[in-house]
Amino acid sequence: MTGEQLLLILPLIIVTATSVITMLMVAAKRNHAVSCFITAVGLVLALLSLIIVARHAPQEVTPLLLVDSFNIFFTALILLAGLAITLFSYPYLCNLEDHQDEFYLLLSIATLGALVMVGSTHFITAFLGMETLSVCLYGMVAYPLHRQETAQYPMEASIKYLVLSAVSSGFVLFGVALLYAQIGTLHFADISAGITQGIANGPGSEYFVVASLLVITGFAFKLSLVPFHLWTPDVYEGAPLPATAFLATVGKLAMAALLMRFMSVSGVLQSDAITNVLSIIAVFSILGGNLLALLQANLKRLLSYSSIAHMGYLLIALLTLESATGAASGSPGTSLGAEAVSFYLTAYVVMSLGAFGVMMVVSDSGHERDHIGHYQGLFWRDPWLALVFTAMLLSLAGIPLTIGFIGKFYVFVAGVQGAEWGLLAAMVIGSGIGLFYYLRIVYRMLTPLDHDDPLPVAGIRDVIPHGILLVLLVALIVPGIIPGSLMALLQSVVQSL
Amino acid sequence: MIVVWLILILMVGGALAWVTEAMDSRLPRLTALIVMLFSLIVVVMLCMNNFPDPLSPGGQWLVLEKWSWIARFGIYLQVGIDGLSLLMLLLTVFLGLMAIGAAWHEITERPGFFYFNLLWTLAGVVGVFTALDLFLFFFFWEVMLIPMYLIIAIWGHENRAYAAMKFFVFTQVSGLILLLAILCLAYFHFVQFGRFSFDYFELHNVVLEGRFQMLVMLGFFIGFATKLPAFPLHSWLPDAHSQAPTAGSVLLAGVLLKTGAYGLIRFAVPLFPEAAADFAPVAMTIAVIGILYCAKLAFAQTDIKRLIAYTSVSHMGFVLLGVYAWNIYGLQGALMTMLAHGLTSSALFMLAGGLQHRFHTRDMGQMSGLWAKLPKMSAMALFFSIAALGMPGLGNFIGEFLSLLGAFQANHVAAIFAALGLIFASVYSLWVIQRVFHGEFRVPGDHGAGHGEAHGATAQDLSSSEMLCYGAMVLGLVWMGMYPQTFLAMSEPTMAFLLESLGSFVGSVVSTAEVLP
Amino acid sequence: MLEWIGLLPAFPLAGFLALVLTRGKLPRRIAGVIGVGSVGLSFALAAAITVEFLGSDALSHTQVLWTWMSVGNFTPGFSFYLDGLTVVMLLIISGVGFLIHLYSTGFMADDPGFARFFSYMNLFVASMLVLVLADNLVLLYLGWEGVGLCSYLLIGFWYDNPANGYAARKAFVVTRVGDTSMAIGLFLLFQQLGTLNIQEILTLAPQQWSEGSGMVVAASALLLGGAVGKSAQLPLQTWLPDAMAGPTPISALIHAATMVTAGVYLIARTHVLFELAPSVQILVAFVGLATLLMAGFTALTQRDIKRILAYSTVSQIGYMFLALGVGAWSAAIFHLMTHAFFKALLFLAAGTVILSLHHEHDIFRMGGMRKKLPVAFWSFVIGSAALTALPFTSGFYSKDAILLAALEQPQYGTLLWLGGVLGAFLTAIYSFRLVFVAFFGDDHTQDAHAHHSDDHGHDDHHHGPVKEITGFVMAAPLVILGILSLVGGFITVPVDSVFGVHEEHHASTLVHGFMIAVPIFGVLISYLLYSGAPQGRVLQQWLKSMRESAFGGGLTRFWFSGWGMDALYNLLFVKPFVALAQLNRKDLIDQFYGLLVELARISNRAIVLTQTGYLRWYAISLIGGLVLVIGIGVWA
Amino acid sequence: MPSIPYEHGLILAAILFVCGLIGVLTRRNIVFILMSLEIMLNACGLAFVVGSARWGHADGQIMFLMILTLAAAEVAVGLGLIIQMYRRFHTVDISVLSEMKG
Repeated sequence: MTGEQLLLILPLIIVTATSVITMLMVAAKRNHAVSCFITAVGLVLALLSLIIVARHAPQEVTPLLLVDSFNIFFTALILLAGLAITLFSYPYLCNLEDHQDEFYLLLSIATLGALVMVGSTHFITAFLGMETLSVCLYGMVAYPLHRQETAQYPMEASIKYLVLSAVSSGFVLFGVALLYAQIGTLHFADISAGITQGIANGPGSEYFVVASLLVITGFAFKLSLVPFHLWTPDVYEGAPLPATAFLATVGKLAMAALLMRFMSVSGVLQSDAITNVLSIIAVFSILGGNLLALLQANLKRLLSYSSIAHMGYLLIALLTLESATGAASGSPGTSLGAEAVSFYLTAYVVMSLGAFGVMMVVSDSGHERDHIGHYQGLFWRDPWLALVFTAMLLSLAGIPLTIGFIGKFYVFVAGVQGAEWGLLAAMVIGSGIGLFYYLRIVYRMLTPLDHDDPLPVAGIRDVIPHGILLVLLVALIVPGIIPGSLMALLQSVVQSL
Repeated sequence: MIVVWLILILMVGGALAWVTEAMDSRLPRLTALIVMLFSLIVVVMLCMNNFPDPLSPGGQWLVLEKWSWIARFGIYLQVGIDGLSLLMLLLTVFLGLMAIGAAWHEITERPGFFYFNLLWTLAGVVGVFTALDLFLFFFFWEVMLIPMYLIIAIWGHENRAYAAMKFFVFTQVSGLILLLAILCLAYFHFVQFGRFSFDYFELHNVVLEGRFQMLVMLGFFIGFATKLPAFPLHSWLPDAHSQAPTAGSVLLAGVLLKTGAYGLIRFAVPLFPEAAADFAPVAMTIAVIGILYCAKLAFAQTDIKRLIAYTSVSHMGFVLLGVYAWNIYGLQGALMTMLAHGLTSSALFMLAGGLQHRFHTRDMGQMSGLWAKLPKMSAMALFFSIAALGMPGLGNFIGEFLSLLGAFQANHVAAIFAALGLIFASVYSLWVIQRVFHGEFRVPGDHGAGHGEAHGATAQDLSSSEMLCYGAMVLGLVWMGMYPQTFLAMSEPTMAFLLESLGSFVGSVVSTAEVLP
Repeated sequence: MLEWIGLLPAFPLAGFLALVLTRGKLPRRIAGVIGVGSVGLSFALAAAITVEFLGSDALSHTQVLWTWMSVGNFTPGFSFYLDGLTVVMLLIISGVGFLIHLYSTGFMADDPGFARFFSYMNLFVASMLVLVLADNLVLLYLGWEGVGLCSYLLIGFWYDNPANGYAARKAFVVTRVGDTSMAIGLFLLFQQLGTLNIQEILTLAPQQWSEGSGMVVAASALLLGGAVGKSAQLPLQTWLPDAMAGPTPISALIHAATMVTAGVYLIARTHVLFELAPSVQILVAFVGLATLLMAGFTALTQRDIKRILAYSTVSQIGYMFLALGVGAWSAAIFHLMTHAFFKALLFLAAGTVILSLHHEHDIFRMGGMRKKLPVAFWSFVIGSAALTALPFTSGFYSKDAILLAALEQPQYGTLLWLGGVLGAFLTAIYSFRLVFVAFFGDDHTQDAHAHHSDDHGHDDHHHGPVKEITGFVMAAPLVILGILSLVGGFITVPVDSVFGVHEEHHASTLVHGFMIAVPIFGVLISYLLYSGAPQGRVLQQWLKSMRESAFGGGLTRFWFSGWGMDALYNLLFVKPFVALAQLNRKDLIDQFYGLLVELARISNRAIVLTQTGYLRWYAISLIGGLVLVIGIGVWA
Repeated sequence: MPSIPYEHGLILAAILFVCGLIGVLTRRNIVFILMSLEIMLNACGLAFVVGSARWGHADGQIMFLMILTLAAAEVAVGLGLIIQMYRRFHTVDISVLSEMKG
């Protein structure tokens, strides 16, 4: 590990340092504001360090980690998301009698796990990152709330998440073990040679197909795709809002990035069996996710179902990866699939952060406003928040002028290129159904409220959360109207895949 | 730059209207009025210096600008105005003014936000009529949707949530199908020419083979037919109209329906000549069914706005008929029907809105014999119903006659059945006059059949501002009826370009050249 | 002077606009002056133009005002065409129109909608003039629909009575059926000949089509459909009797003199097409014959004074169609002119009778009026005489010409002639039945007040002695029309140049004698039957017994209801349409989309059940999902 | 001693893995569920060790060490949650945890 390689993993070091300092600070003297400040500063420093890292760019730091433009972009995205959630959770946790500092500790370690996942090209680091993220999430999900009737929700959600997540980790491990037993290496790149050779030659291929499916099932669980989605609504609803936000954005983002790298490098998409399975999963995710959300009144559950649908859309783009690497790289058409995935991921993170952000600003640990009734007449009570929330919802529904539309457009183009007509038809139907429940919320915000339901004072006045909402709104509208620059950035990011 | 200026004026105007609401509740409608008058002047100036003499049509493209937007996919901010889109702009701006006139007294709570939505819808529509880049076209196609949804959802009547949702979902899903079709076209341009492109002119030379071209064309057709609305996809219109506020109905009927027809003429048929040729008989059958079925439905309605909505579907059936006849008569007929129908249906909706504003009900069963108490309104209602049934000397007749003439050349049977629509049109139009304006005077609310003074006395006749709007529309219709050449000359070059770009392939057109000795 | 043709329709149009824009605020006198004056001016101009046109040896004159449309090679212009036929029609329309306008200033004196009435009348005259002057079929169609609109407005003029509104709508819809068939004819003509200019059609048609070819038969049949609709011939004649719901002057102007003859004018104008399609021409003749007989029999049984005249109009137009059918074009136009005179006279006289008897319509509730209503009585006598074509009256010369021409028709000559004579006999009976019942015999006005006046509200029931309400404005038109009905026979219609053939009929004196005898014999029968004279008692008993008998009663009811045509149409078209409309009030397609939404809602409820909340169930789904995935992966 | 063919090792690991799975499904007591999770993870560890034995590199064994540490971490957090659950519900039966549904 030369000095230069150390420089490359600077963000990881800084984030680890922040978590250690937070621990020491907590041990010395608990202060909510200070721990939040330290975490925020640490994340910002990590972000800045990316500039240094970017200069040395594509270089492999030990066979386990690869620091390339793909890694840098997603690291930046994760750090930004983490930063936003940290700043949102400060007003949220303000009036919690219990210890607040541990939350930031868990958050920084979870971010660390995510960073490791994004950079990994080897199963050991991938697995390490996944488990660090999961274990920290168990903690964050279980973070105690003090509202009487829902006090036991976080604990219930966390236990469910723990057991199921452990089972899915077991699947991944066993799959990898089977692959390792047959191919002898755990490195993504080398595995691709083994898999393509294994899948290709007739009889023996079932073994490889089963092993790969085991791994993919584990990943599908984390991305809450249909047959494995049952945990998502309960965990989203049970967990406190910052934890849900973190799970929805960073949790999904890191997992998707890892899946993308694994798929494009390992060439697992060559086999028709796996692409068929993934197509079926995608169709069911889109239809299932949208249908589940249709009449849902609890916004957190509704957003969880909609995230299932969005992961379904993402899967469509993922399926076109294979056709990307197949053709000669360099011409604009080839890297379309990868671009579509990364653009859609960025859009999804921005939209989810925005939606959860508004909910966090409006509620606090004592009283969570997650029922649709709480948002009635929001347009006339607080136009700014209503505008942001409507923009986020319309973007989730895929209406133009928003990044969501361009994301959906990208997936459409990828789908057309991969000629997946069935999936595109499902996407059109899914979006059609999706309109119902997004618009129901917007309409509910438009109908004036007869009795007065004052919004919490604490959260509103703080400038920071509103500042972040403004940033998110700009991040939603500007790429929606002028997506050129973001597209160019992603094109360079994806080249290195 | 004129197009960009027009769209910017409308958008900034909208924002201004919303802001000035805080100062004084009467300011928003004034700003909206000024903005609309200014844009009307701009469009009229554009008409004047491009078409000085109606008899000698000039070159086709008046304005053609192109700026790069999303280089990755070869998407450009390409806008252009030619005769057809200029006429549509004229109609849009004129009806925008009428909508403001209609909303003058009706919209009282949150006027600022209302005029914001109104002007942004118009901006979206202006964009639709001028965009020549298919992605930009789709972009504006969706942009005009959200403010319209808000107008129906916030200021609508009792069942507005359902109607607004239905309107939004119908248009959005068909829009997605349209997007899919556009993308197929763009992708095949990439396959055949090496780079993505959404440019209207470049996409002309994309060659799709038989069955696939039909599918992509169907995608376009469904997208535009939902907005037209054509027969099977029309069921959102009556709900949207009966629940929308008057100004919303004026915009919806007068302008938004035309975007569907404009899309058909500009994109759906020229881009897929062979597929359109095979599809023409089916489209004309749909048009005929639309005309007759919706005329029958109109006759059965008691809600006045639903009745007018069904009549709009029936009239737009003529447009579809004219477009898919695909000869000069059919196209010009479709254009004239669009213009005339815009005025007629907006006026009828304003009248229906006026009645609802005065008697708080849309049910025709409860009111009759209004001629005695409201002579001016009844006279106007009579005039516009007669225009609606296609009385020669007014705009609708020219449109319907030319469409049928063109349709007859292409497909005899369809034209004959469509001509039956003329009879049904007279049946339901006069039935409305009979039901509401003739017979003894009875007003909703008073239960005795006699001369209910309770409600009737308070209902005052048309105010001067309303008379101004109706008067303008009467003049417009008479002008279109008596001297349509001004409008036909404007659209002549566009239609000629569209026709010779793929020849009038449809039907057995007896080219009259060799008949004459 | 010829270049001022454009002003002809402009004057009444200006009158219409003036009256509409002032919205009835003008005092009655000024409104009357404008209304009548505008038609008077156009009459004067028409007269001047006629003098100049007949003076100059020019055959025709075309005056282009502006290009209406120019789309491809469909370029109809707003342009007028003047020739012999147009001149005749011009004079009839503006002349008779002026007289009727004058009369109606008196008739409508106390009506609140005075200005509105005259605005509609002026619009009517303007559209009729445009119809007649049009040089291309599209402009003709404009006039055609314009008059249809005005007839709707005027029939439903007293709008507060829904029955009038229904009659007006019925008239408009039935004529609209005819108009649609005519429109389809226009499309066919344009598609085949590439132009709709009448003169070009007349020159192109013979070159393009051989005699009796499919296209020309179709085109002429469609035009015939339009003519039948507008001129209330079989099968579209049910609307004219109900159109009597409007004020009487409009019955005179629209439903006697001008509008109903538009169909005749159209066929006359496009006579070349009909000559090229002999089968259709014969059809025209037989339509005419059937209508004149059917209307004749129906008129026999009518009680309402205006309905009798309405059915007589239908019958007389049947004669004109008969003339057109046998190719006697100028005879048809001649009869059209004379008919305009005496039928307008009869209707106006009927108007005076109705007004004087406080809106009494039933002739059997009148009787003995010849002393009390002298002007009306003498007008009726002259009118009926002309109607039954008694010798030396105008009707005699015109109907005589038609019957002679019908006789010379090669195939069906005799049949047509016999039908025509029978018709003349029927005409004689019913027209003088009206005169004898209404003006002779004893006075029934004071009988029990069972009389149903279906007229508009204000029928003041003062029973003072009957005093004829007729000032100068009402009497003068009657006198002039009376003179014209008598002298009209000697006016020669300058249409030979238009139709190119000068018909000369010469038949044996026996035939002439027979044709003169038939009407006189009819009048005699009518006198015996209806005037209550003692000599006719035998016949009156026979008639009374006939009416009571089952067969006779049924026959009279059948004839009274216009041969059951109204009921038939109601059954065939109106009822099914209304039933069909009510059947599917909630749009079927709408329900289909509702179904889709319901489907989504049900599937939502079903899927949400999988979210049971139990950890074990989630673990089962996880492992079950894995097994499923591997199953698909390995086997599928 | 003759080397055991690695397929047998894998089959053993598979059997162990399936036992763990069944344990998770059937058990009502949360503690036993955690134990079966342990069994599953150890089964994967076994498979890795068999793999490394076959190929002769140390990757498998290092992976096994990783799995051990991870399992420990999970169990620690799991037990913490179980204590809190017991303090609230005075039972360790997982059917208590089913408030959130629909």
